This record gives sequence, C-alpha cells and structure tokens, in this order.
Amino acid sequence: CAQEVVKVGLILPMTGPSASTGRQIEAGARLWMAQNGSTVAGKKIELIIKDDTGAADQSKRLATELVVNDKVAFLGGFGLTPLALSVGPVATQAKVPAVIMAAGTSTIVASSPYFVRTSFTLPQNTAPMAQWSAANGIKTVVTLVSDYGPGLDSEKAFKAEFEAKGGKVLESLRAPLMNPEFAAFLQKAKDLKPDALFLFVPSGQGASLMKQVGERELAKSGIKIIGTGDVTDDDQLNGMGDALIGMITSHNYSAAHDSPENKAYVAAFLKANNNMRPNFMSVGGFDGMAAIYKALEKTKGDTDGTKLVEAMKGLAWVSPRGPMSIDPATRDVTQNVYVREVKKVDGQLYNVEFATIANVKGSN
Amino acid sequence: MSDLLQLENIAAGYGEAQVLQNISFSLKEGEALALLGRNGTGKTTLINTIIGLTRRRNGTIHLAGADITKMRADQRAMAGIGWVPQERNIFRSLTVEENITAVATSGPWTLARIYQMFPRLAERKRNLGTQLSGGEQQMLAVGRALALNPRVLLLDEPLEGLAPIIVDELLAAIRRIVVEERMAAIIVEQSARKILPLTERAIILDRGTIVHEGPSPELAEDAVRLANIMGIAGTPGAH
Amino acid sequence: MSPRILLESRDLVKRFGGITATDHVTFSLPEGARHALIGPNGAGKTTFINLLSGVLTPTSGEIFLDGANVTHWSARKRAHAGLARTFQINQLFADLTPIETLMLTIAEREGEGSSWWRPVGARTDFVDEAVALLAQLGISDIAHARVGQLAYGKQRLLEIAVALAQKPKVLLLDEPAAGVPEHEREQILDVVAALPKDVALILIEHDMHLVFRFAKSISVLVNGGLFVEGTPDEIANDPRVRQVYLGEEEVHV
Amino acid sequence: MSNITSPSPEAMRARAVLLGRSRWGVAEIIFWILAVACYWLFPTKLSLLSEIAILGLVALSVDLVLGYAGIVTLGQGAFFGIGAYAAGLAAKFGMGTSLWSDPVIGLFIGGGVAAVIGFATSFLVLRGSDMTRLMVTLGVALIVDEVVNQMKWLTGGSDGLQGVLPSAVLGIWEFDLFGRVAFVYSLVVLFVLFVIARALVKSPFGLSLQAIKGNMLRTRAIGMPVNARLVAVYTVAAFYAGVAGALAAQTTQFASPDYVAFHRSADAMLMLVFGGAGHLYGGLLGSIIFRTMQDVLGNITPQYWQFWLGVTLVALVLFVRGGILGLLDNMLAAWRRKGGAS
Amino acid sequence: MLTILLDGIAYGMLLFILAVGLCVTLGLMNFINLAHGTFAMAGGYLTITLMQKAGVPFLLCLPAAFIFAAALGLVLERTLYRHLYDKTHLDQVLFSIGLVFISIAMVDYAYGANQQIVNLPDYLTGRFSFLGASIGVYRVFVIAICGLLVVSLQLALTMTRFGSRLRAAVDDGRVARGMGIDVTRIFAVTFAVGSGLAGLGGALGTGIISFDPTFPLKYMIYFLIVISVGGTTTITGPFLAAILLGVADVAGKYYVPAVGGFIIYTIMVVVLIVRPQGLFARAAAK
Ligand SMILES: Nc1ncnc2c1ncn2[C@@H]1O[C@H](COP(=O)(O)OP(=O)(O)OP(=O)(O)O)[C@@H](O)[C@H]1O
Ligand SMILES: Nc1ncnc2c1ncn2[C@@H]1O[C@H](COP(=O)(O)OP(=O)(O)OP(=O)(O)O)[C@@H](O)[C@H]1O
Ligand SMILES: [Mg+2]
Ligand SMILES: [Mg+2]
Repeated sequence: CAQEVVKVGLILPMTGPSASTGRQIEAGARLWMAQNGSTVAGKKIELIIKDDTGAADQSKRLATELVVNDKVAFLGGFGLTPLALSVGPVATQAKVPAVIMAAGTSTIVASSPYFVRTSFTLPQNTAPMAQWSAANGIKTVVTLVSDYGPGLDSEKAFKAEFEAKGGKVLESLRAPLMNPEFAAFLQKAKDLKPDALFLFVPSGQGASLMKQVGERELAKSGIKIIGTGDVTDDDQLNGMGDALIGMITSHNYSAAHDSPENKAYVAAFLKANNNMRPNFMSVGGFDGMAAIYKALEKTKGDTDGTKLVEAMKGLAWVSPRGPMSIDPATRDVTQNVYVREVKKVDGQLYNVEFATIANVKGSN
Repeated sequence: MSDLLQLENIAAGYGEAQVLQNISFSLKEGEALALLGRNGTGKTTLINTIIGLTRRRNGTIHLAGADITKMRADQRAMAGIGWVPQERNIFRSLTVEENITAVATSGPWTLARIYQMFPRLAERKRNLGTQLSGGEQQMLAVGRALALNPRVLLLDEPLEGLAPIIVDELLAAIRRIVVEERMAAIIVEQSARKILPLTERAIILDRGTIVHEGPSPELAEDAVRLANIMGIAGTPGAH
Repeated sequence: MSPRILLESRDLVKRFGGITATDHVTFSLPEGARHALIGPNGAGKTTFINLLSGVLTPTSGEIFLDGANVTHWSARKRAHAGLARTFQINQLFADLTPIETLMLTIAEREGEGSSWWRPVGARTDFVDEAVALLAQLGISDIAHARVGQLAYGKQRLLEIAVALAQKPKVLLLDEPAAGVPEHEREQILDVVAALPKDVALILIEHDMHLVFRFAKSISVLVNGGLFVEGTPDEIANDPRVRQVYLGEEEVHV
Repeated sequence: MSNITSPSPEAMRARAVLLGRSRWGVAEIIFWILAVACYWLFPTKLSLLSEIAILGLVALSVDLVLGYAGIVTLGQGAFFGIGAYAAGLAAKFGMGTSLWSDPVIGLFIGGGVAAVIGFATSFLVLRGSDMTRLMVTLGVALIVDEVVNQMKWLTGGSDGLQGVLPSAVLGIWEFDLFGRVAFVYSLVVLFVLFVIARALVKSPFGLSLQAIKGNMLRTRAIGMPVNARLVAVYTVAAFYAGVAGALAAQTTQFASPDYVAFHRSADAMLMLVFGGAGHLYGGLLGSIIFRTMQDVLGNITPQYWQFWLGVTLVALVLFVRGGILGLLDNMLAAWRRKGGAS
Repeated sequence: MLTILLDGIAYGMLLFILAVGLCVTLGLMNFINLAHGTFAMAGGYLTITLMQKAGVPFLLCLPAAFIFAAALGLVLERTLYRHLYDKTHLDQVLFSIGLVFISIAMVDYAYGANQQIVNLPDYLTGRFSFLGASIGVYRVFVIAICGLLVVSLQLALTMTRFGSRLRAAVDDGRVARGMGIDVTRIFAVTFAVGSGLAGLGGALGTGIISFDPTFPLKYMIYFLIVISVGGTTTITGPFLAAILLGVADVAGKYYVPAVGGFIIYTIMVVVLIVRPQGLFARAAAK
C-alpha cells in the first residue's frame, strides 16, 4: 500500500566557498535517517537536497519551490545568516517550519515564528570563552573577527561578557570576510601586547588564519590564543599542524566529546563519509533531523506546520554534543557549551573538553 | 627541370568561398614574374596560397622539386619563400630591428645589408612598427622578407606608397637580386608599366583564373593588347 | 581681394621623442585650393595631416580653420566645422556595410546621429544620398556587403566616399589612390575634382601622374619642414626636388 | 539639373534593406508568444522564470554596453545591486503603504539611482583596452560591494536588507507565493524595456555604437561625439541593470550583498556571451538556457552540476561561433541547404 | 614599521607568485586565461598530495608542481586552447570559465570540499630578525624565489629572439606564420611555461594559504588586479605592482583599518584611469 510521504527540503550551499558546510550537514542528516529509519509515525520521510550556492535569492527561490511544488512539510539547512533570513518570509507565509542547522546570528529565529534552531548562536558559544578568560588570569584581550554578522555578534558578546567580568578589550579588529591575508591584523595585535588574542572566523577559514598566527609566533611572545570553536573546526583541525596545540576555544561541539552517544556518532560518521571527521555543522544537521522526527512523533504524523512548530517547542534530548533542548519561548537551541584545549590524542589533533557551562540559551 | 616553383591545377579560397581555379604555372631560378589583374581578381589570394595561408581545395605546389603542398606556412617560409604582404602587416609591438631579427635566417641578407639598402630603416631602428610612416613600413616589409634569405620572393604590391625615387631604387635592387643572386620573384602590381620592363614573363588573372601568360616585353610594347586582356577601358601609361 | 584662407598652420611643430616629424611648418590653404603635398617617405606628410585633423596634438604652433583657432579642438569638433580626411591606411567599420557606413556619416553630418527612436532607413533622403555616392564611386554593387570582406581596392573607394559624405569645406586626402588600380585612379580624382569649386583640397600622393594632373599648387615636405612651394611647373623643373624626391620619374605637367 | 526625380532602383532596394532590419521577424514574435505561454506551460516554475526574466534584463543591459558599444564590462552587477538596494529601501521605508513602496515607482527609483551612478562612473570607461575596462568596471563593482558591506546602518551589511515589503503592483496585484504576479510583472517590464532597446539599437544611435566598437579613429573623424555616445549608452545600460535589480528586490523581498557581488557581473556577461553578444536576443536566450541548465543539473547532482555546465561552455566555444544564436544560425543554414538539395 | 613594510612586500610576493604564470599567458600571449587558477590549483594539490600521502620533501614538490602543471598545460593547449587563439576575448572568457567550473568539480570529487593544508618543513618556519624587525623565514624564501623568477624571465624575453618571435606571433599569427615563425610551437611552449609557473605559484602558495576547490575563482580577482595594474607588456611591471599593492594593503589595514578593504580596489581603479596600460607598461607600446 502507498505509504504517505513527508518531504523534508534541505537548502544548503553544496558548491562555492561554503560547500563544506553543506556537505557536513547533509552527511549528518543522512546519518540520522540511517540510524533511525525513514519512517516516523507511519509516514515515510523523504529528503530533498537543493544547492543554493550560498546566494540568498536562490535560497528563497528554492524554499518557495519546495513549498509550492514539492509540498514539503519542513524546510531546513541554511548555511549562512542572510540565506536563512531570506527564507523567513516564505516560512511565515506558507506556515512551514524551517529548521536552522547552521546559521549562527542570534536574531534570525525571531524573524519568523516558524524558525527553529538546532545549531548554535555566536553569543552562546562566545560568552563562556570570555568567562573562562576572566577567571584564568587574562586581563587584556584583542579581538579579531571576520567583518560580517556572526563575527560582530561574537565580538560584541565577548566584549560585553569579558568587560563585565573586569577584563579589558584593547582593540576590536575586523578582517574582511574574503581575505587571504591577516598579516596586518596579526601584527597589530602583536604590537598591542595583550594577554590574549580572541579569534573568530567562519568555518573553513580557520586553517589560513591559524597558519599565519603560527608563523607570526604570537604564542612565543606571550600572547595566548583563544577563540570560538569555529576556528579549530574539527573538519580541518588535524591538518592545521602542531602549532595549534594548547589553543583554548569554547564551543557547543567537539568530535572528542566524551559520551557514548558521540563515540557511536563519530564512528558511524567516519565510516559513512570516507573518513571525513564530523564537525559542529554535521551535528546541526543530525539534530535538525532529530527535531523533525520527534515533532512528527508528537503530532502523530500530522503535518500541519503550526502544530509541528508547537511540537518542537520544549523538545529535549541527548545529542552527540551532549544534552540539548529547544527553548519553548524563543525556539532557539539551549545546550551545554564546553571550554576545550587543542591536544594530540592518538596522533591526531582534537579539541579536548575540560570545562562545561551547562544549559546556555541561544537567545533571549 | 630547373623549375624552382611550380603550381599545378591550384584551386583555393577562403572558408566556403572559392576564389582561384585551375591555376598552373612555373617559375625558374633567377626569373621575375609579373602578376597582373584588376581589383579583386585574386592576385593576393594566389600569393597567399603559395605561402600557404588560404584554404587549398585542389592542386599541388612544388618548390625546387620538393612537394610543399602539405606544408604549413611557416615550413614553407623556412623552405625558402619570402613574402611581402599587401597590407605590410608590420609586427606592431616589435621595433624595426626586432621585426627583422625575429624572422632572420643566416645568408647573404644580413641586418647590415638591409640597412644599407634602406638607410631610413637604420635611422628608425628603435621605433615600434606602428610608429613608422606608410612608406617606411613598406621598406620594412621588404627588408623583413629579404632577411629570410628566401629562394622565391613574393611581393604583393611592393611599390605602393613609395616615393618615386625609392621606387626606382627598389626596382633596380629587385632586378639586381634576381639577376645576381638567382632569386626568383613574383611581383604583383597595379601599374603594369612599372614592372613589365623588369620581368621576363607576365601572368594576368581575371576572376580567379589565368587569362593570359606570356613574355613581358611583348605586353609592354603592345599597350592596346594589354588593355584588352585586362579589360581596361583607358590606356595605361599613355598621357 | 585675396581669396578666403580656409586652413592655416603657423609654426607647427611635432616631435616624437628625438624625431622632429613636423618642423615649423607655416602653411595656408585658400578657398578652392587644389594643393598637393609631396615628399620622401617619412618626410612628415601624414603627421602634418594628423595635426591638421586633430588626430595628433602639436608640440607647438597653431592651426586655424576658417579663421577660428582650432589648435586645441578635438577631431570631432573639427569635422563638424567642415574638415574631412581620408586615411593612408583604411579606417573603416569592418562589421558594417558600405551603405550603413555612409548613412552613419550623413546622419552625423546632419546632427541626427544621436536620434534613437527611428530606424536607420527612415530618412529616405539620407538613403538616396548614400546610394548616389556609392554610384558616383562605382561601388553600387557592394552596397550591402560586409566591409571587412571587400577587396582592398573597394575599401579604398569607400574610404573616399565617407570623406565625401561629410560634405567638407576642406578635404585632406592621404594617398587616396594607393591600392587602387591605375585605370580607376583617375576616376577617383575626377570625383574629387567634381566637388564644389570652393572646397579646398590637399592631396598626398606618390603617383606623380595623378599629382600633376590634379594640382594647381604643390608643396614639397622634406625632413618635416617645407622644402619648396610652387606651381606644378616650378616643382617639376626644380633640380633639388628631382634630387630628393622625383628621381628619374617622368613628369608630364 | 533638377533633383526631383523618382528614386533609382538601387535607392529603393537600399531603403528596403535598411528598413527591413528593424521589422519584427516571425521568430521574434514566436519567441515572445512562447515567453507568455510559459505562464501556463510551467506553472510550478514561475519563480525560476521570473528570475530568468530578471537575469535576461541584466544580460540585455550588458549587451547594450558590450555587444553593441564594445565596452567590456564586469561591473553590471554593481548597478543591479544599487537598483536592488534603492528599490528595497524605498519599499522598506514606504512600509507597504505610501507611494514609495509602489513597485512601479520602485523600478524608477532603482533604475534612476543606478543610472546616476552609471553616469558618474561612465567617464572611467572611456579610455583603455578591453582588459583595462574589464578591470575598471570590476573595480567599481568591488568598491560598491565594499560600501554596501560597510554601510550596515542602511543596508544591513552582510546580513542583507530585510523587511522589503512592496505593495501590490499598481495597487491591484499582490505578490503571491506561487510567483504568478512576480512572473507576469517581470515579463512585462522585460518586454517594455526590450522594445525600447530594440528601437535604440536599430536607430542611427545604435549604428553609431557599432561603429565606435569597430573603429574609434574613424568615428571621431566623421565628427561623431564618441564619448557622449558611450556615456549615454553606459548610463542607459546602468538604468536597465538598476531596474532589473529593483525587480529582484521586489520579487524576492530582500536585497543582500550577494546582489552586488562579483559573480553577478560575471554571470551576466557569461550568459550574454553564451547566448551570443550583439543581437539583443543573445542575452535572453543565454539566461534562459544557462539558468535552466543550472537548475536541472543542480537537481540531478547538487554537488557536481558545475562540471556539466563547464563542459557545455567549453564545447559551445569550441564548436560554435557566436554562442547559442550562432548555433541556431548554423542549424538553420544546414536545414535550408538540405531543403534546397532535396 | 619595517615589519609592516616587509609583511607588505611578502604579501605582494604571494600575489605575484600566484599571478606570474598569468603574466605569461595573458600578458605575453594576450589570451584571457581565467583558468589560470586551475593550473595553480593543480600545483597546490599536487604538493599537498605528495607531502601528505607520499611524504615527499617540500623542496622537491616545487619542481614537481612546475612540471606537472606545465604538462597539464601542454596537453590542454594541444587539445583545446589552440583552437581559441583567434577567437574573441569573450569566447576565451567563456571557455576558460568553463574549464574553471570543470576543474572545481573534479577537485571536489577527488578531494572533497574542505580546506587542504600542508605543514612546511621546520627549516622554513619560524622568524628571524632583520634590522630590528622580524620576518617569517618562509616569506623571505618566497621573496627570493620571486626575485629570481623575475630576473630570469625578463632576461629570457628581452635578450633572446624567443621573446620577439612570441610577440610577433601574438601581434599577427597569420603573418608570423608566413614569415617562417612556428607559431604553433611557440605558443605551446609558452603556454606550458605559463602553466608551469602557475603550478609553481600554487605549490609555493600552500605554505601561506589553504586550498579548496573554489581556489581558481577565489583568487581570480587578485591575479587580474596584479596584471592590470602592472601592465601586460613586461614581467617586471606586475612584479612591482604586486609589491605596491601588497604594501598598500597591509599598511592600509594596519593604520586605517576602517578603509582597509577599499585600498586595493581603489589603487587599481586610479592607476587604470591615469595609466590605462598599467603602471609599468612599456611607455611606447600602444
Ligand atoms: N578573407 C576573405 N574572406 C572571403 N573572401 C575574401 C577574403 N579576402 C578576399 N576575398 C575575396 O576574394 C576575391 C579576391 O581578392 P584578392 O584580395 O585576392 O584580390 P586582389 O586581386 O589581390 O585585389 P586587389 O587588387 O584589390 O588587391 C575578392 O572577391 C575578395 O572579395
Ligand atoms: N608615433 C610615432 N613615434 C615616433 N615616430 C613617429 C611616430 N609617427 C611617425 N613617426 C616618424 O615620423 C616621421 C614622419 O612620418 P609620417 O608618417 O608623417 O611620414 P609621411 O611623410 O607620411 O611618409 P610616407 O610617405 O611614407 O607615408 C617618420 O619618420 C616616422 O617614423
Ligand atoms: Mg591584393
Ligand atoms: Mg604617410
């Protein structure tokens, strides 16, 4: 007999500069389906992947087509903030829940009542770093972030939290988003002689940045290198070289997270993806599918968008990243954030977690 | 058997268009041939076919007994064909001297000898190709062809734009080269009276075929006949 | 009363680096002139024309067109003031047809070049004029062919047709007959000679037959400077001219 | 002798030939009928179709500058983006009520602002070789991109301009989720601007652009104000690109820095050359085929569609002269030959 | 102060080393080869593969990258590029962008979309002091190689007949053939050298930047800026332009961060308006 199909449309950058984000999310989502079957509440789940190349008008058009033509019950994906924002009106108008699996600017979720987030926000991931720094003898910091929404979010969150705790941000540097060369900024940071340099660049640019950080021997001149986990992205960390050992970052996910759920996750992921290591983007996709499945279970297969969003509010489960939940008030993700140190484990570099700040809200 | 250049049954043109049909003639060492014909009758096309820059559809070309029909233009040039294109085509980003040295091969025609023939070029040797007067470009085109030390010289309207005094000198020089160095030459000219005295034979083209072939002196003497063959209303050279 | 001077240069100098291509040339051209400019290759004839027509700017000196100082005018402005020229090396629009080329020139002359709502053929008077010009030069047959694919000689004729289409007051012809077969050369000059009597003409040419048939006065340029000026008779019989330029050439005046 | 004679046969023929060029051909009429028919033929693809219409308009604008006047430009994306932001801001601050958020007025705002900037920067492209112009236009576009990024307070920076809510078209047709209104609206705007462009290029003005492309020296010598013409066409093209940008902002209801980005300009140029430059329809065909291929391939293989697109581009250049239009020409010629032979 | 200058020069050298091959194909051959980055990427990925998979020493990877990219260039030139010399610049743009798309997808297929990094050998990392300023060893290494390349290429082009034969072939290939110049061979050799240099640039680039499949597009603008500001008639032009751009960019971002992003583009536009042929083009060339 014909089983009723529920379609999930993921709009991801599969080509272009953010392609690795799309690949990780797709792999995470597929892994969830492989582990949990493709039937929920008697309905068959079908995944549709669309490439928006990282261009917002494409995201919007694809969202419209998925809603109008494919009649998807869920939208998902969204590699960058503007891509998510452009889809907001479509989700609102069509009353289709849209699960944000990557984009990290805090304001997105508020822009449509149908947005739900399973990734993270930058303030969420940044503030713990500031708290840890203030508590560990760091008095002065220079921040260096990519000059775009999430970077500024991160810069603001760090400064607010750090100065509230008595520290001082000497200078806030912003590097153009598309920039291969950080020499001027790093030299400036070095000349200011802070206790630590805080870094944020989007997933994918960490390698270039850290290469130049290493070359400039900032650590040797007594400057501690700290940042968000985007910089020490698991996807690339291993190739970045031993110079990174000792770097402290805070983030919501590490492939080295010590839990049975994560061990199983990493092992299955590596196997299914030709030894590509899962990063924080992949769990965004994995948990995004988790939220979709759990919501459908709750509505018993009812695909009414409004009911599905209601069902997602307050969902809580244990993810490979640790415990997480969807804040019923904001529809944003609440999760643990970990402070980690880059270490060599079994000959490979990992972000080894050593402190946990529990239940940090995504936005309020 | 001493034919230096021999064309047999050549048909050629550009792209889809065929311009020449049934062209056969030959040229001996040390012989100068006048190639005459009205505007657009295919003189340039014939010259270009010999050097290998048109689309050949039929026929063969031999140079000193060797079949060069299948050779590329640059191979033909190296085999001994020198070319003065109608529009001169000086290499514009090369200096006068580079225009000559870039194509030169060893032989009697050295840079010094070319400068001696055209002192004007020596004075302008650092000018770029585009920074020459029309006549200077023409001299350079001739000099450049000589620098190849060819066995056959193809001159497509070489006198165009030269001052009368230079025309006299150049014609005398070509004469000398042909006679003394046994170089063969095909000279395309609009004005028959200038080159008939200089050449042994003349070919007249019309609509892509040879309509007359014969000794030059005969034609030179018989202005009426020349006019008839070429289909010219007025009588050239008469005042 | 002396005739109106249409074109004049005063102490005109043009240097290219170390080369003085035009050397203090002071020259005037009256209404109705039929003037020839001759001289050895590289004497500076084309450069002089380029200065007059505004393609080059002089190093020093002044140029007057119909009384106005045009030294710093653009080529375009001079063309509008009635100065036309042909180029020694064809300067045509390879992708257009001869008729289009002439339509364009006529439209520009009549200040209609920027009209953008009417199609090109709408002004039938322009079309008729262009067609007549082509007929006058004997190239009606190629009116609709692509200029780039024409034989050299035909392009040469079109080059002249374009200058004529400008209905100039002063026309500068730089070796107009080069590449044109002998028997058609006279035809060109006949067309040129048929221009209104008050149009002033300068002809550069190395074909002495044409020069002496056409010119009422001749200047000889050598090494950038004016060497001699005179009637055709005087020039033909000047031994210095024979020495630097004419050589053995027979000249029939 | 009097000149009042009836025109010669040659003159009659020349008149016919010249005027014939501006007459609407059968193929053209079929093209536009098909364009309209798309509304019923592909009801599920209307948002893609309106995007194609908008891209076609940008390609048309590049054609005016590049195909006709011969100015190689990689900067048309800047005008597209400027138009998008101008119209987007007008709609945003019009709040869906006042005249400012009327889409048609938005088009004029977008096109107008782009035209002003186009006019101001046109002076930069009057000189130089292909390469120079390519880089100058690109440089201007990159600077505009950077300005949009920096003026966060106005443009929303890299997050894009949100809350663009244009009111109903002419106060009657609301933009719907299916993209019906968007498609019809975009197609109508494209058609109107196309008809104007068509008149433009068939006029003496258009002919003079082709002449400038062919030979500057001669155009100056016949007294043509070359610079004024180039400035004019560059400004008009900027207006076109600005209108296209405004359309994009209105139909997608946002604007992002991506609208100004380098790849917009590059795509517009690619589509034009792909279709065949210098024929008006080249840009339209190019955007239709290029975008459709991208969409179809992207659905088949979201990761590797670029490969097949690349293969198509390479093959097209190697085997055909003059893009898709050239290909059509060849096919038509071959068909005629066969027809004649049989 | 001096450090900033040195950093700027080093950044300029990075731009130059990535663009030098383009000076040859675009600059000398007048071929708008937007696929230049593809050859650089070939050199870069070869280096990455050799070092990561086969443990080949970095210094050996450099010549290997040159040879690999040159061979790739030669093959593509013989099969594809040679059909495009007499086509318009626009056709060349379309064609080479097509190649870029193909190469992006192929590298993505083989290596995945994520960034690839190599770690330099120890003797090339670290810094040393120079007149009180400190500079990375690797950057000095790159500067030295660039200097060497510029001098040898410039000599090869101006002192040998190859240079003038090449320019003749570019000016008018048809007539050059008729003058006995083997245009086909000259173009093939030159294209191979240009591609090889691109590959070498890519290999050297691995020491500073990371590679992903979008590399050819991401850096395209930078290549083009260097070439257009420097002018296309010489090798030294782009070399000096790269230094100028590098120093201006680094200094700008250091001293006036607010406008740092505009500097390179503004310099380019201003230079091209004042000197459309490029800052250091041969004055006489048209
Ligand atoms: N590139 C080309 N493509 C197509 N046809 C051409 C081409 N070049 C010349 N033709 C045609 O070939 C024919 C012969 O031209 P060609 O140049 O050989 O004549 P010609 O005798 O040298 O004339 P001229 O005295 O004007 O130099 C002409 O009808 C011309 O239109
Ligand atoms: N751009 C330039 N740079 C340097 N020298 C130049 C330039 N243009 C022309 N010349 C030189 O100026 C001199 C005059 O050239 P011009 O073209 O005026 O001569 P011409 O009298 O027209 O000669 P011809 O009868 O051969 O056409 C020539 O010697 C030429 O080499
Ligand atoms: Mg000829
Ligand atoms: Mg001259």
